[in-house]
Amino acid sequence: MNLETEEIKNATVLRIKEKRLDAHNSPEFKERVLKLLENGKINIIIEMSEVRFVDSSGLGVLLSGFKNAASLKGGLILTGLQSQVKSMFELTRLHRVFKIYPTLEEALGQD
Amino acid sequence: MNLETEEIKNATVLRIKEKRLDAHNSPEFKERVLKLLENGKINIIIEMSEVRFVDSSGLGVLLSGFKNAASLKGGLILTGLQSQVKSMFELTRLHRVFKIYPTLEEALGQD
Amino acid sequence: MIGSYYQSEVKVEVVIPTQTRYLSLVGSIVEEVAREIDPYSGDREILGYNLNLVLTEALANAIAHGSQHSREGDIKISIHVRDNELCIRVQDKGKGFDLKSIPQPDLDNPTGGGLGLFFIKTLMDTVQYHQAKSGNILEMRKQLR
Amino acid sequence: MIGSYYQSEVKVEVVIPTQTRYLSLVGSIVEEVAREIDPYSGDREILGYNLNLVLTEALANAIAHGSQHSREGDIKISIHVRDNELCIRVQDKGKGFDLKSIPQPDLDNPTGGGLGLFFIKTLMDTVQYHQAKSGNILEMRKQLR
Ligand SMILES: Nc1ncnc2c1ncn2[C@@H]1O[C@H](COP(=O)(O)OP(=O)(O)O)[C@@H](O)[C@H]1O
Ligand SMILES: Nc1ncnc2c1ncn2[C@@H]1O[C@H](COP(=O)(O)OP(=O)(O)O)[C@@H](O)[C@H]1O
Repeated sequence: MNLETEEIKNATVLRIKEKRLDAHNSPEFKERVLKLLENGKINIIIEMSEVRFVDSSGLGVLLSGFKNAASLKGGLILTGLQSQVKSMFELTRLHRVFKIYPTLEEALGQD
Repeated sequence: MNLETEEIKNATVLRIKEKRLDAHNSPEFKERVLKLLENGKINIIIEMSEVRFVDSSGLGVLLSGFKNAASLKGGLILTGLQSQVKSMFELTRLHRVFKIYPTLEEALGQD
Repeated sequence: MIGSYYQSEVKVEVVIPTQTRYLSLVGSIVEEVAREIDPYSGDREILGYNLNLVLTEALANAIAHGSQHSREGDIKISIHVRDNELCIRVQDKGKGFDLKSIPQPDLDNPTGGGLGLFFIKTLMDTVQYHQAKSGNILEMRKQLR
Repeated sequence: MIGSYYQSEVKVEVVIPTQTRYLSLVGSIVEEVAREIDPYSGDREILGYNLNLVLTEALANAIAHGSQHSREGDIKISIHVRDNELCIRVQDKGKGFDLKSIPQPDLDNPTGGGLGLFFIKTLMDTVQYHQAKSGNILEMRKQLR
């Protein structure tokens, strides 16, 4: 799975360089987030502008990452959601759980 | 079929605004070229940069347009071929029949 | 006129190994079908996304829960468009389950689980699950306007 | 190891009306299959384009020449990947023809005709045409390295 991390200010930006976040690659994604948290990177920004498709397992790993980060007094926020991907957050009402910012700049400003 | 014509200098530019030129739309394309020739537009530049796929019937109508234009002492030249489309001209050696220019500007300069 | 119904009938059948790496292939195929459905007045990109999602969820479930008794280890999918109705069937060879007993997920207290069937039920018009010796079939239908 | 062969077997079957508007659907489907073939060391985009072309040509011929005796008026396509071999079959219900009697086109004096079978023969490894009462089948195979 193609993932890139970058440290910007106080945050770790995790870029998903895949077209899909689905049951095929979400287990690997979950591990990667857990490893970041274990290493003390508890303020995570997920940059998803390349992701055109997310299924329920993708939403599930994002939610578990969010919960794990919160339990460590950190945060996990989302940025760069394509419009159809955003619709899936709305349909499941998960847009009320996550902080979602249009651009990475805005996400960094809020972090 | 989505086709656009534009008169530039002495030439008529016929833009193919379709992803495919195949047995489905090549009859309509052929008619459009014939109509141009009938109306005295005998110097035609086919602009194909949006076309990602051409089949044998597409090659066939381009060839018949070329021959018809030549018989009227005009010309039909090609521009904007994507690399895989160009490969099909090479495989059938039709690249030795047609004048093919990378850009419309170059095609206009040669017309 | 009756003839013209049949004229626009399209069937696609796909058989894949029980591996998640094929989810995107099947999803892409149903998106292509959505782009070519005739006639369709709605947004084909949204329809394509939704069908891609529904099929991805059904397949992920068939792979996760539905393959322990499989000899050949493969999953059969069929996509059928006719008379303005789209029908997607996914066959699994697991021990089956009772579709009606699966509760709606609590969206106000999300756990991340149970969203697969939620998507399927929300985005399709009717969903049925038939159990048979030859295999279980999840059948999902949608009217196309 | 033998098991792993079967694990990567993929089959796609498509039935379309005898209408050229479905050429792009079937072409797109075989391109998606080419993107997911496992393992393949070559350029998947080129493979996808070539298979798209081969299938488009075979279908255009089946539609133009192969449907006068068809009752249901549809065409069946199958795409099968197994053991590093890809096999595409297109069925038509016309009166059939003698594949071997079709000459190579004269590329030095092009007429624009006869290029369909030329592409098919050039881009695939083996091409056969079987005539039968139930329908004629054009079978095209390619080794995937
Ligand atoms: N094909 C299937 N075979 C057996 N059980 C299934 C199948 N599909 C779904 N289920 C059951 O329905 C439950 C809910 O499925 P779903 O809504 O997709 O959410 P999740 O997979 O996250 O649990 C599953 O946990 C499983 O118990
Ligand atoms: N499915 C088919 N049924 C009957 N005849 C066919 C079929 N496919 C090809 N042919 C014959 O082979 C010839 C050559 O086909 P092709 O190379 O595709 O070129 P074209 O279609 O331009 O003639 C056709 O003209 C036709 O006579």
